Amino acid sequence: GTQPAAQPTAAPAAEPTTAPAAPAEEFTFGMVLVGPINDGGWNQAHYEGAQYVVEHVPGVKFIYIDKVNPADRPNVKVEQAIEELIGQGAKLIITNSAEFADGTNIAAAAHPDVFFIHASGDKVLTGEAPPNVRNLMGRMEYGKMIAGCAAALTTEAGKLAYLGPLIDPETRRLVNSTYLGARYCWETYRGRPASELAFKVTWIGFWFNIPGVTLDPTKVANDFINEGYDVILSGIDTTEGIVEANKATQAGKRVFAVPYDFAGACAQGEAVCLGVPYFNWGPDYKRLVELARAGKWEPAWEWTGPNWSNINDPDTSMIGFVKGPALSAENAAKLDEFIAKLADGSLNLFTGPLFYQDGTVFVPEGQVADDKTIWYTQQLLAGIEGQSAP
Amino acid sequence: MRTDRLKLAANLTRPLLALVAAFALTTLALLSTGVSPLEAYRLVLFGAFSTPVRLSDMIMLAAPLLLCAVGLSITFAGGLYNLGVEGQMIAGAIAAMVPLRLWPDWPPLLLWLLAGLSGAAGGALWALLIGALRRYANVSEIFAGLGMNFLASGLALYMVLGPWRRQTSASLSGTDLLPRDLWLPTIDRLRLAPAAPVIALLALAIVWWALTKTRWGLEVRAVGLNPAAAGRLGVAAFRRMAETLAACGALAGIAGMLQVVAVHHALIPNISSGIGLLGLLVALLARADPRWLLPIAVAFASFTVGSIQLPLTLGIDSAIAGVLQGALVLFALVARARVR
Amino acid sequence: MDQLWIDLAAVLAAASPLVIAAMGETLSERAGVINLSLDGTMLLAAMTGFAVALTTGNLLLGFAAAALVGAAVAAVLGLFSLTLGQSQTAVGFVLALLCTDLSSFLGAPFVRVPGPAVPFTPIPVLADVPVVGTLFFRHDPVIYASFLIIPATAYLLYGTRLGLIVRALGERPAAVYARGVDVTRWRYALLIAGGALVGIAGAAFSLDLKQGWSYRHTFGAGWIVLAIVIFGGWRPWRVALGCYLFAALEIVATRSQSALPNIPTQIVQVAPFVLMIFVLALVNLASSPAAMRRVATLPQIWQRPLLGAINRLRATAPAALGQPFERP
Amino acid sequence: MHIAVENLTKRFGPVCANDRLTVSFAAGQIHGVLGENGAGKSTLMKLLSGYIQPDEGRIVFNDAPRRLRGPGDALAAGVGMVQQEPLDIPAFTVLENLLCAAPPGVFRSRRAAQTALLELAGRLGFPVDPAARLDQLTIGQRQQVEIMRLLLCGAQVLILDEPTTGITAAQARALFAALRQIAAEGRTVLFVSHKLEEVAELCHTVTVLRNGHVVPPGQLPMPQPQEYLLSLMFGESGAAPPIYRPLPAIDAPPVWELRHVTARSGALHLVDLNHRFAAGRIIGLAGLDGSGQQVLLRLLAGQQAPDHGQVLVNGRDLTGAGSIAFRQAGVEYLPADRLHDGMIGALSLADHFALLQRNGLLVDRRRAEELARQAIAEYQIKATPVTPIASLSGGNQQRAMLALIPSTARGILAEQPTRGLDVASARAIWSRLQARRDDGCCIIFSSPDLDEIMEYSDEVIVCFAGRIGPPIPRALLSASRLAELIGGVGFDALVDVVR
Ligand SMILES: Nc1ncnc2c1ncn2[C@@H]1O[C@H](COP(=O)(O)OP(=O)(O)OP(=O)(O)O)[C@@H](O)[C@H]1O
Ligand SMILES: Nc1ncnc2c1ncn2[C@@H]1O[C@H](COP(=O)(O)OP(=O)(O)OP(=O)(O)O)[C@@H](O)[C@H]1O
Ligand SMILES: [Mg+2]
Ligand SMILES: [Mg+2]
Repeated sequence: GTQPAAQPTAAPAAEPTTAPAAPAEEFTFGMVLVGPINDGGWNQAHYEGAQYVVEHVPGVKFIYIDKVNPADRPNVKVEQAIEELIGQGAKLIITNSAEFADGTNIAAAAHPDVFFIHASGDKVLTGEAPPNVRNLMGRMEYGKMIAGCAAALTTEAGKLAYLGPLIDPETRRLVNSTYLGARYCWETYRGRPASELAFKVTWIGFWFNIPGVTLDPTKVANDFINEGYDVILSGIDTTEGIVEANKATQAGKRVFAVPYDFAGACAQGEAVCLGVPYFNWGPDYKRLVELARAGKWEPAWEWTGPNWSNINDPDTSMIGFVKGPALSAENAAKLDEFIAKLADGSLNLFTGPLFYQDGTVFVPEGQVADDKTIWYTQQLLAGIEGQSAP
Repeated sequence: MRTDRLKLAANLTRPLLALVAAFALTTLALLSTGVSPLEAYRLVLFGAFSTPVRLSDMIMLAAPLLLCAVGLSITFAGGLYNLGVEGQMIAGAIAAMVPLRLWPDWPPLLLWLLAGLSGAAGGALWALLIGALRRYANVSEIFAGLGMNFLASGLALYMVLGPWRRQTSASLSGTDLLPRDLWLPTIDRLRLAPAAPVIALLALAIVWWALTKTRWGLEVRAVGLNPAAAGRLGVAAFRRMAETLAACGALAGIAGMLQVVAVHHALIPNISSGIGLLGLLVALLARADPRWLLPIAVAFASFTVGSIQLPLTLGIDSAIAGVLQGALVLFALVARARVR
Repeated sequence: MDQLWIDLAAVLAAASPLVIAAMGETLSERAGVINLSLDGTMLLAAMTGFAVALTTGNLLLGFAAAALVGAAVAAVLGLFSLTLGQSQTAVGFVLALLCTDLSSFLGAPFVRVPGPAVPFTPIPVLADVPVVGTLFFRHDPVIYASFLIIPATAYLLYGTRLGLIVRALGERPAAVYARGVDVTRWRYALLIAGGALVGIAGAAFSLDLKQGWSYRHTFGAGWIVLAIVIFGGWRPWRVALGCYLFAALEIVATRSQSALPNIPTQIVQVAPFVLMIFVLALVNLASSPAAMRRVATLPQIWQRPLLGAINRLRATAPAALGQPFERP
Repeated sequence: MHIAVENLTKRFGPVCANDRLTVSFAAGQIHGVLGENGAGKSTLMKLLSGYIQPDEGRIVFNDAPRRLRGPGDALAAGVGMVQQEPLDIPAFTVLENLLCAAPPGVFRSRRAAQTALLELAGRLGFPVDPAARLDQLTIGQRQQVEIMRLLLCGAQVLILDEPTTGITAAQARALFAALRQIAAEGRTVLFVSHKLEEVAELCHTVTVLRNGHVVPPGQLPMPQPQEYLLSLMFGESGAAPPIYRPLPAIDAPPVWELRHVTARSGALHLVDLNHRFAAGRIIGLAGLDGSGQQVLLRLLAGQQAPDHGQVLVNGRDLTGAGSIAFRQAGVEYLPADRLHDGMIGALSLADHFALLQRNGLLVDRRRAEELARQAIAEYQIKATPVTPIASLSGGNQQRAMLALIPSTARGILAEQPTRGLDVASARAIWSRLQARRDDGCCIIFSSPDLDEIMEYSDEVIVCFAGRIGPPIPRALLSASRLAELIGGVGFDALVDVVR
């Protein structure tokens, strides 16, 4: 029955760790990942975040179970995986998928002495989570705006395609952010009207390909290319978008890609990569591990943004954007200008009037959307082609 | 005397050789990953018995597995390869959801009963469609079954993403959880719903009795061995074939119902989780002999549950359990070839 | 119009592994052996092909390894069914599951690792011919191979003496035995050759069409190929047509999301398989004796074209398909 | 080519099919091989042509001993065999069938093969269309194709196993002419039959087999007195001519009645059948293979519904009711292939009786075993109640099938009831069937063996090319007349007379 913090808790400056005198006992934290740790995307970013903690906090041990999803482990449920980790001595559990909300809460209720971080969830905000659960998410909206801008700066056909995962408020707000960034840069830097920018989303149905259950992202990406889209922005955990763009480019077409989630994702196709918006979970995980170890845990719903003074600082910034080799120097300069505008607050793309696909108002004229409105985005914005509601 | 002993020896050595061959293949696969096979086997073979929770997980897997294998032993007796058992499980799960979602306020006991009935009906209907395709359109039950599996998973996807989707999102992780009081009563902290194994054992007993003692069972076996001759002797061959399919479908449907009310507490796209196909392996290995179904189903379920710890402790993939299961059945087939 | 050609070219490319596998399966079924292990074989071969190509850096070695895996699985099927007399269905099914799990287990280190891929190789001059160039000459070697293998299989079956033996093996092995041919040995040969093609098809997924390796990478392709071979009536060109139809349906499924805003389109992807079975059932229904009798009651002018159409559609299985052969 | 066997022995389990045979066949002649069912004729021929391998003894071609590992070896050495049902590939055309696995170097091209085929066909007087599919041809035509294939592949010795069962009289005449031609060209022909007239007409020598032995040892030159050959084949008793026993007329209502029935099966059309089949009769269906007997039996068993018209059983209209309804109405169908269609090989006789139980949820095992024991005693079946049917011998299987006929049966349809049985078994079966007839059953049977039809039928129905003749009382029929009718000679007149 703890009241959740309605306002996002700002990440406090890293507490000075006064070199703890060899901790009495090793602190084990565990992670349940929805996909494989080497997916070059969302899950790898979490895994690297955990590795960051191991490197920077002495005396901690990290254990994990990955691929916890109905395709890879048909008979394993989240609770079961959490049980295993606790059985191995984990005192803090991180679960990394919105899908894990129910399971995390069930396990947390059964183990009140263990701390839980449910990444990307909002059950603390809605008040449904037990008190030993915290939610953590990054403000990827900014990363997506930058990604959209890079795409709009580069596209020759004026056709951007978004490889969408499943449809929920989070993914809708990320698609919308991408579109807002793309539209702004299309109009501002390319000097073309928004009506000439095509922006299409195809949802595969899950965070990554589950054979037979989701659409196959390889086929969807291929289809984008065949339909003439020349930038593929990825919203899924894995790298099919950039792989296919790279393949098409080798086959004589010019297709660019913006992967997602993981700083190293451009490696799958340097030649076509415009850049990647990524999560840097390490600093936040480090902070929370230390908090848990010190026993100073309290429920919170956190939504951490980039460190605007240097969005790519590995020790402070939750959200970053690495420019890719395929982004021209000229466009890179324009992109830096765009980022600077976001950083100094002179540009807020969630400023009204903004309309949903069906014409209803998302943000009224003259207003700026608050966090809760953004978090619970109802539909895709007008101007985007694709399914809005599931 | 001597020949008897020789025969006995032969009858024992062949299954033993099959066992050795299956473990040899699995060990080879394990060695290629560089882990200690002994450690891996310790986990796979006995991991499911190491804690009460794992034991209960094993039982909750063995129950639907046994139901499917029991159902398949009927269709095997009837001479059919019912590869459609996965789809029948899914159809049963979907059908079981219907009363649970329509009247969540009714007394749970009544709802479970309804869910069981409608699950069984759903599975049976799905299986009968295979019979119809085989009889009227001359599509072999193997491909008809596969087609119906695809169709059933499409239907489950549709329900999860469409009419029964979660309030705010359309995620393939499944529908909203059922209200707590509709979960089949579960032993605290163990995830064990005792009703599930009881239902499975009951089904085993009934089917064993029906196949070996009743006239219906004899007729089914006759149809399975030689449909033309059975028909000549006055057995309604097609009818029996349809009945075996329906019976198998109904049992698979109940297995699907258990997955919903006792395991996942929701409809998920992959609700059958490959249990039906594993059930086929169990039935093949047991040679559809009801006496062997229980031990083999328990063994296979414990391999699967035990193998979950492999990635945790040894960092290798848990699919080795499937390799072991498949290899056992494969080599058992050969051992039989020699005995004949 | 250009969009149409681009889409058709995409269909031709997307179907290439299916075509290769389907020709392999056609060969072994024509010789009377059903290789039901296809789905597992393709997965294991896809994994092996990718792993070998990745570790050696040599694509050809990858394909060779995949072919070897396909041939080996087929040989095991042959050993258990042709030599030891077990049911082809049972052994094939168990092998399908076994190979699937084996591919997941052994392939774990290679999941989503970036690796080598078959390079795009447009054919000079021909690639620039309008339409035809787009359709047929702007692909990679695997896809060219899939084009060539169809006439090659058709020629083998219908244009050569070897083809006569292959077809006879599936129709009446006793007659082949009577002509002094070792039925079992030849069935082995065709089963293994077909298996090797299936293996290559697996590698065509992991090294070309769906580069890389992941859990159940080729989802269901093997089962689909088995259905397509029946759908195609064991005739190479028709089987190939089935593969292309299937690939086209898949593209429709992907595209339909924008067109059908209120339907979860993930379900559309199960449609091609279901449709295949449905069409097969319809064809069989149309050529059933009851339907034929119905046709016979129609006026003459209707009868002839109807019977012609039905005969063209009818898929007659090789008479001895799946049946064991025992020397007298 | 001159071929011989020395001390040739072949055993099938306990049966010694060929027992130390020694015999030789000279080139340029037609050699007859005679013997009753199961005498070992086919076994000897299969040994000679490499289909099976001997347990002992040796085969000598032109004075050189040969080991034949398969039919390929035999053909390479110049020996080819035409099986009773030609071992060809029905889905192939004549030409494809010819080219399939032909020995290397025999045909240089398709065209060469076609030319050679047409040339040979002309020489032998066989009409042939190289592009015709074999499954569209009659058995006789397929046999001709098979003979030509073997000759073109280099056969110097041609073995024919009962070639005249299942072909028309005209085809038989053409065949004989061709065989004479083949022998005249210096080749050896082995002609297996149990029809004395054919051997007398065609052969230069005869070899008689009995119980796996040559009796008397060695070949006999033809001609030989018919009675002598019969006594060699059957022993002393076998030659006794059957005695025809007139039947009292029974005034019972018909078991079956066909009214304006039209049916088709493949290329065969049965048009406007109007028949009544009386109780207390044994009716033989005579006709060449594929003349419509089987369609008629299927119609009467309810396995095939007529396209038009009605089928009545015991006065009840059962048109289209399905075989189970027919069975409940008292119609019993005994298929020729007992293990394939008749009984369930893996189940025992007791299981079969249990299957026949119609009431109760549970199997009454004690009662079933009791019935099985009774049947075993009464029908002299060599088995126990729990022996699997598959391990019984053919004659015992047939007796078991008869024993399973419920006493309520009113009509029995038997397809080749004594197929593959020896004389003693056949007699036993027939005495059972006659007992059933005397109890008031109507028994309709088909058989390729005209002697059997002549011996046991009360009435004979001749089928010719899909036309079903009227029942002819046995007393009005002679063997030669029946043979003519089957070949179509006088068939029209017969039908018209009855109309
Ligand atoms: N493959 C076999 N397996 C077991 N027994 C066999 C086999 N082939 C033949 N026999 C037995 O060998 C004996 C001789 O059979 P064979 O076929 O040579 O007789 P046949 O003279 O050709 O008779 P028919 O006139 O009926 O054709 C018979 O008792 C038969 O049952
Ligand atoms: N199901 C079928 N499909 C195609 N053709 C058929 C079918 N059944 C029979 N035929 C053809 O019809 C003709 C008559 O066959 P059927 O076997 O009924 O005659 P039959 O006189 O009873 O033969 P038998 O002497 O063997 O008893 C044959 O030429 C056969 O090839
Ligand atoms: Mg014979
Ligand atoms: Mg016939």
